[in-house]
Amino acid sequence: MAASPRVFAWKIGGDQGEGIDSTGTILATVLARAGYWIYGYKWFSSRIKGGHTHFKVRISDRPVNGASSDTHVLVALTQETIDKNIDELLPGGVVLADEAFRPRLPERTPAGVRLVPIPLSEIAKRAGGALMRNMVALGASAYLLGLDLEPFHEFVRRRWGAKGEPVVEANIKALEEGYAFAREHLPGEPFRLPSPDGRPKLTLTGNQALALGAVAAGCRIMAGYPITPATGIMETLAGILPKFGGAVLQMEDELAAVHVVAGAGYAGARAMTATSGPGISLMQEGIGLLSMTETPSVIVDVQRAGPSTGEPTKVEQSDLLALIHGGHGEGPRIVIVPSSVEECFSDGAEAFNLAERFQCPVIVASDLALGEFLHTAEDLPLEQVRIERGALVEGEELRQVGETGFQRYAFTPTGISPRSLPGQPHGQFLATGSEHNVFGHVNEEPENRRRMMEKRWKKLEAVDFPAFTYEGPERPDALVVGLGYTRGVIDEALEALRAHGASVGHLQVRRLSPFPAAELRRRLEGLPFAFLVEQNATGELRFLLEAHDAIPAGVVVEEVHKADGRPFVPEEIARPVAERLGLQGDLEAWLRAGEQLAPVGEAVR
Amino acid sequence: MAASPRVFAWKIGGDQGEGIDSTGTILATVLARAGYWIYGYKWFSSRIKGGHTHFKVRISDRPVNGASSDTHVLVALTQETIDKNIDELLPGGVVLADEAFRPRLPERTPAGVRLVPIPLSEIAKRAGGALMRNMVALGASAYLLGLDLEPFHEFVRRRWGAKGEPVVEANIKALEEGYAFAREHLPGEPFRLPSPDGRPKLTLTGNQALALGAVAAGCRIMAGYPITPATGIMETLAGILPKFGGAVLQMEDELAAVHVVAGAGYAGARAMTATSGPGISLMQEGIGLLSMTETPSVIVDVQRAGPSTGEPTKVEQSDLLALIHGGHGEGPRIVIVPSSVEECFSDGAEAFNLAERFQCPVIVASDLALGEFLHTAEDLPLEQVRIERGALVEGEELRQVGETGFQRYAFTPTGISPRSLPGQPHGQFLATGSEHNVFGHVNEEPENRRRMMEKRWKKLEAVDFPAFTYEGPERPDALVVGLGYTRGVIDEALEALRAHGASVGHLQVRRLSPFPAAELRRRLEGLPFAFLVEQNATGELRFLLEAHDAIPAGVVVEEVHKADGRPFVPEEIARPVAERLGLQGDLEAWLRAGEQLAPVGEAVR
Amino acid sequence: MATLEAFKTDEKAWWCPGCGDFGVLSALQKALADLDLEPEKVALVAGIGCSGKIGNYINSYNLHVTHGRTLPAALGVKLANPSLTVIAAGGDGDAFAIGMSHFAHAVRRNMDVTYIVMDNHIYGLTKGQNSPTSDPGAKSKASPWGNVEQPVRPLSLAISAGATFVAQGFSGNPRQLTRIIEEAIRHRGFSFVNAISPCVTFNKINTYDFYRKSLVDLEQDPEYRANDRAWALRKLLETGELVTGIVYRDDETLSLEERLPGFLQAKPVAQRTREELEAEKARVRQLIESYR
Amino acid sequence: MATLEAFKTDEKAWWCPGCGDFGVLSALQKALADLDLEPEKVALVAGIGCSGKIGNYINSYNLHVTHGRTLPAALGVKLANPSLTVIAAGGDGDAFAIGMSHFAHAVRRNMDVTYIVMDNHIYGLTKGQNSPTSDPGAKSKASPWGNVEQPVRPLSLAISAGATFVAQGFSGNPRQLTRIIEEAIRHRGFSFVNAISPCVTFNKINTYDFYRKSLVDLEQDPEYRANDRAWALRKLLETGELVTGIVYRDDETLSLEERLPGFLQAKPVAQRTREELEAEKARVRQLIESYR
Ligand SMILES: Cc1ncc(C[n+]2csc(CCOP(=O)(O)OP(=O)(O)O)c2C)c(N)n1
Ligand SMILES: Cc1ncc(C[n+]2csc(CCOP(=O)(O)OP(=O)(O)O)c2C)c(N)n1
Ligand code: SF4
Ligand code: SF4
Ligand SMILES: [Mg+2]
Ligand SMILES: [Mg+2]
Repeated sequence: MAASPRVFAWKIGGDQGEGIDSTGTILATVLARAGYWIYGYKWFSSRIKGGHTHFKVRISDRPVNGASSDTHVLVALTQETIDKNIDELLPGGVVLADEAFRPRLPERTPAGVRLVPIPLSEIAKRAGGALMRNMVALGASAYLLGLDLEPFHEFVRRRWGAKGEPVVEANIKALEEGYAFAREHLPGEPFRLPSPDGRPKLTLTGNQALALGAVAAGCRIMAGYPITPATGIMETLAGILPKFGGAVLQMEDELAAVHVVAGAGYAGARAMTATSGPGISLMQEGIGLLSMTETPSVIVDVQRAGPSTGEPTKVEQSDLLALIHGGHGEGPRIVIVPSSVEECFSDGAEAFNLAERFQCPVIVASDLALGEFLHTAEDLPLEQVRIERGALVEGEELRQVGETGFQRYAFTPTGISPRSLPGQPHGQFLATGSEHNVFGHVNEEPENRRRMMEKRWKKLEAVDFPAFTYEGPERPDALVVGLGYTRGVIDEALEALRAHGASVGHLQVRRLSPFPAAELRRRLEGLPFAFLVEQNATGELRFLLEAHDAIPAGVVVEEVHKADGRPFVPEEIARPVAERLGLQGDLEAWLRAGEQLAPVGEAVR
Repeated sequence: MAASPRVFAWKIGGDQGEGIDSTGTILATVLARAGYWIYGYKWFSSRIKGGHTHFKVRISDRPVNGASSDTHVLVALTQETIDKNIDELLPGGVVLADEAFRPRLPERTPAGVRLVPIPLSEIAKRAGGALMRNMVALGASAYLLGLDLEPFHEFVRRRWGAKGEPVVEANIKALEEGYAFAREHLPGEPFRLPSPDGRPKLTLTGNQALALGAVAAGCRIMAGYPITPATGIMETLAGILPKFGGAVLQMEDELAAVHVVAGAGYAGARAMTATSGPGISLMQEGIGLLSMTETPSVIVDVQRAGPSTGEPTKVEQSDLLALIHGGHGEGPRIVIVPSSVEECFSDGAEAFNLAERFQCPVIVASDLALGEFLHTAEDLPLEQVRIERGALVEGEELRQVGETGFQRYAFTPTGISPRSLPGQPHGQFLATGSEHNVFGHVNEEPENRRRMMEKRWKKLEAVDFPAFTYEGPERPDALVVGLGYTRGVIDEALEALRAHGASVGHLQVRRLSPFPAAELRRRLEGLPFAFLVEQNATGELRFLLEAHDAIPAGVVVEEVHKADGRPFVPEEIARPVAERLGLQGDLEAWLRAGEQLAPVGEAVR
Repeated sequence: MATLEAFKTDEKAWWCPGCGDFGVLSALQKALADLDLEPEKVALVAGIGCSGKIGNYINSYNLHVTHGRTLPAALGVKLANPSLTVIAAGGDGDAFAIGMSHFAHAVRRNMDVTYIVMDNHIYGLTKGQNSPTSDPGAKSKASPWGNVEQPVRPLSLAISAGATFVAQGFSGNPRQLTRIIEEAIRHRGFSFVNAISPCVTFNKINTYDFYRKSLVDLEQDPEYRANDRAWALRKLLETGELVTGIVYRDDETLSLEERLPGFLQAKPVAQRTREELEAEKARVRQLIESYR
Repeated sequence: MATLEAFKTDEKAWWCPGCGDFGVLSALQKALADLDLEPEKVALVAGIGCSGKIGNYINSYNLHVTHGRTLPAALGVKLANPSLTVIAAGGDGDAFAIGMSHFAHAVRRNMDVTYIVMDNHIYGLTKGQNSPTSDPGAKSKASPWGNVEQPVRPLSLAISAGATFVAQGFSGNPRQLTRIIEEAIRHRGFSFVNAISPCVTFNKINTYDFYRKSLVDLEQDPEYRANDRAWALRKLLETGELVTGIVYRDDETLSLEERLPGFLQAKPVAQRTREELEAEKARVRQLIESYR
């Protein structure tokens, strides 16, 4: 029996539209129910059928939240899958390939990797049709990973039960035949996965978590327009909100969507929209209106690779400046950045509190990796969700205002003014995108203008959303700074570095606007070295840090940024930091060792 | 006879829609034809009729290009005009007011200011109707300013000749009666304007100049959508382009407008659009497409006060960050900033060369003060306009390409690739907003992506458009830094400072993207003090300077920025700089002295 | 019981003397009073333009949005609180140029919002450029050789797009306009009122006089039946849409809100208190568990 | 003389096997060849969607724009160089959701561009949400309780908006579709071809089978006359637009380019060389002097 690697990586690859995605999801879900931590990562492109795609499930007995460049088991449904992914295979690894396409390993195949052809298509046909191929592969994988089939059967029953017994049976048959074939024909013993804690985990994407957070916070109106990789939020909410007496509207475009939010927010609903880059560009004018009318509103940007249509299915963090500064003129916005599935949930909830407390648009800057990839979580922090509705004015107060008119935009020490909602007697006011006075009446007197601009910006000073999270020693030799999905990757990189004796800290930026310059400066003060990790071409986080003078003199800042569409993997971070710190020891070996099947070649005899 | 002030300021005020604007324009035009330099500045609001408006004409024998807070003669058509503008009157100044509304001076009227009621409405009725009131006022003003009437008559004939003799005669009669009344009833001698050089000047707005520059550079397609204060560009071109076999299209919105430019630019036309803030927000997605497809294109933003609808008729420079960084993802754009009417012309032309040479969108960041206010110019630099069409590929080269396909996006050392135009045989290619390879085919391979992003950004490195203009000693004690319309105001401020012995330099930023960090840094290096002047609330130029690390250590930077809708006046700049430099002497007095009517009270006996 | 006065404000209207928009404003105020609505239960969403200032002069909840986006915003208001009477208003440019798409989609969506377009066949606020309803050949500074485009025909367009209430009134006939607006507000679903509202400053073609001479009251036609789509379309074609009255109405089709599953049965989302939302939170536990 | 081959490329189309878009692509290629056009004289502007990929597979000048903006971009191409044959193509979402306004305006502008909408009643590329042409009640992940909106009727809408050429073809009938596209390209002015192009992956309602059973060829109707607007509108209403053929055409109305003053008489602006533009520069002196 093979030793258990720290994180086990199973990958399936084939043509798009052939169920690669859902096969990976099934494995991930079954494992998570068994108590494993998993991370499901897919590589796909903007087409529905054809073209190579692959889905990797990383499996561990502790949290794993990032991509890697290693694979232990590759299930190949096409030769292209082998050719494109073989370099990832670790010694001792196995390529499980459909015999039907006469698979072969290329010359550059890493040593110790075995090809195991298996008649997937043939078995599938016997079990109930060509469509069952993936289930056969799953059955074989189950054997190879030393898993029981029963949880898979249970999954099949839950998922396809409604489609009738024959469907369920065909799937189960496919699983069993795959398993049986593998047991009979595969040499040696199966791999051994690390043992899980047995507590079933949640398996979900950041988009799903964010949608759930919004529901928890009382969001009842969602207006959207489909766009990869944000559609999942709309689709999740579409299944939920009607049950809460709310509604999801698929609008004609993003211009419409953001204005539905403006109307609903004005009228007192907790309302949101979700989009990706191109949609954000279209919403810039509407977001300005939200700033100017001080309308609580939530906009989610699940970032993808730009500019323009760019690479709709590839990960990038390149909307940061546009989210803060993209509108004409100067309107305050709050921008927060989740960096885990749990934070997608809590930010999806907290955004609504911020929006109502500070009466402005709140943007949640998520990204494709968070939004679309599969994560596990012990739980989502539902109990911590509080609902704070801000300075809503009471009926009694309004009655006192009476005839003189309600000062919706009253000047106050915090800049936050009392807010009435349509329907409340005596609370009538004009909310306008034009400059206005305390009553909301259009007013362009220079002094009024000056005070109103000041008032709107003043509000942001009190924003108490955490600037960042920090984990590590008080005075590390190196501080790694990331944002968004990179948290999990940085965590793994730092684990490697720490194993080699490095004193490293991990700072994940959580708020971009108002930019927490002072807090960051304080945290950086006195440190010798900071290393920025961001997925874009121009270094937007670096730009913001510089512009806000958040880097104290003396702190050497290096950075790794890239915009090639591939998510970061731990070694891209660990390696340069190790070099900078002059780390002793074989980091390279460590990075892979933990995931290696030792002793090589024993796994599959 | 009164002494001649350095700059003489005449102002007319009344209700909107009563011809205030055109009355000021007539005076300015007549004076400019006589060889004066003038600056015509208006205060107005987003309504067609009613509400106070005023128009000031500053008159000098040398260039004057900014607003001021002084007035010598105020023509008041309403009491509100007096109440709102009286503080501006200089000792010796005159308020010429229509008797009809029983004008009175408020208590706070500066000493030495005289009210001269004159029966404007009554005389007008006699001359041909109430509409003639402004002409009567002009006639009276002509007398008061010591001007001949003949040039006014000539103007009337040119402007209204086509409307028939009766119209011309009524206007001339009104002018004459106003003049005669003033001569008879005004006490004392008229003022004396500085003597002009006699060379007729051009009188035009920055919008008009920019449109002319575009025509000179071969722009033949303009697609727009009306918006204050950019409409003037479309309207000017609408009168011109059809005569050049071109066309102006008023589109259904700004989304459409920018995409017409995309199509036309792709097909080889020099095409442009012009808008203001809200339109820029709507165009962000389209601009990204232009960056990604490397399509030459010109977009003008005549900035106004934002955010949202903001103050459509008020000056502001608050789109800077949005113009550079407002799109989702990272697409290269060139952003240049004219700061005079001559530069509006030359930038309006040069933008097209930059667009074709660097194959990207070029944004001209103008502003309301440049775009809408009246300027004079000796000439516009037509002869310096060169047409450079960049890397257009020749038919012969394409023939050689033949069947293998044309590499529209070939990798080159400069990042600039050869460009074919529809219609050219063998030049067919796909221009797409999706990531693509050298042929334009959609391609998401990480390595291709990396190189393409690099290539697109690489191009900007060679942009040779001037970073800034500088005027002053090599090592001044203070450097004043502005951009856009503030040039003229800073000039006046520096004149005052220099008159008091200060060594000051004037740097006007001309390019925002690619940001000329190195050039600016070099210019600032070693200087003790820089003073930034920008019209916005958050200090966007400062932000850019910091972000790009363009401020060398040791340079103390102060700034004045405001967003109250009023253009800067010289003392707002001169005063803080003088203070900082510890200037001796009475700057205050000087600032006003040059414009004072000395000796006080003599002007109008 | 709100009186007409209750819908008025002290603010002096910024329109040019004689502007058609005055008539639309007072017809709307009168209609709201006639319908016995309370100012606080009325939400008016206005666009950008001279017309868009209507919200400045009426005592109700007013939201003044970006150019062209009144309808999505009005939809948002309505969804948040279906107990409100929601009116959208704006100019012909706002509606049929930059807002054209939202107009077409609002029509097919059929949310219960009344849309009043103040149609002066011109861009007033930006000083007289042609609008999508301007006559062919009309000259303006932006088209000195005359308009080269065919005008949008809003009434036929709305009917073809599936509208359930289409009417046209004239600011010069306030009594009729008031009645039309009342009917429009009463209509359950999307109601579109094109209010001809002459721009006395920039439009020298489509004047009060022109309309007084050319408008015909469709409802006086002996063949008139409000729910005859084909007849309406034919009449509109014949008259070049120079008609007034309720051109078409369909009182059968359900409104959007009625079609949204469970929506009208629930308490309006905007009226749910913090406590109620906290209570609803509990139901999220189940949703979360479904991912396990 | 270009052959059909001349319009093909090596690139393998990325559509699902059986996708209706294959048929539209080949009909278009065939039409271009039949019309004897040269690849370099054809400019195709495509939108975003599965359909929008059509430009990737045809040998012509191709511009692939943002979602919904094909028509303004095509207008730009045409203005730059009226000697080109300009085609715009995209999906039903591209055309009738985000692009709806441009569609309505292109129709009334009547520029000489052919617009092919590849209508599958669904958002294909984003994986199967309802589109504006989806059937009422149709379920999707984004509307699990079924579509609550009435569908856009593109053909009637276009005719009501003043279109001069409106046709519908079916990807399952390539011969007819080819002929329609040829006629559309020949038409001087804006021509709109709604090409029914089933999505075999996500749309289980509007399938080939469904259309084979329900489409009727309008041109076979004994009463058919291509230029009878009222008849066409009535027929469309009766059939729920389940027709094929050239529904309406008007060959009298001038195209936009013909109406633009002096435009077609001049050399196409995109063809003017640097030297020619330099020469035209001289005329600007006069313009400048007019400000003196
Ligand atoms: C995005 C955007 N583009 C342009 C404008 C400028 N603008 C203000 S009002 C208006 C059109 C006014 O016409 P209409 O809607 O008919 O209203 P009217 O003034 O005639 O009542 C325009 C184009 C704007 N405010 N926002
Ligand atoms: C501004 C913007 N919003 C959303 C999207 C995402 N998107 C891509 S294709 C598409 C719709 C596709 O539907 P359709 O136009 O009918 O084309 P089909 O795929 O069905 O051919 C959408 C919404 C986008 N690319 N840009
Ligand atoms: S410009 Fe025209 S539309 Fe605007 S207020 Fe004046 S009359 Fe009315
Ligand atoms: S998803 Fe539908 S529209 Fe897209 S390629 Fe496949 S069949 Fe065609
Ligand atoms: Mg109008
Ligand atoms: Mg579609």
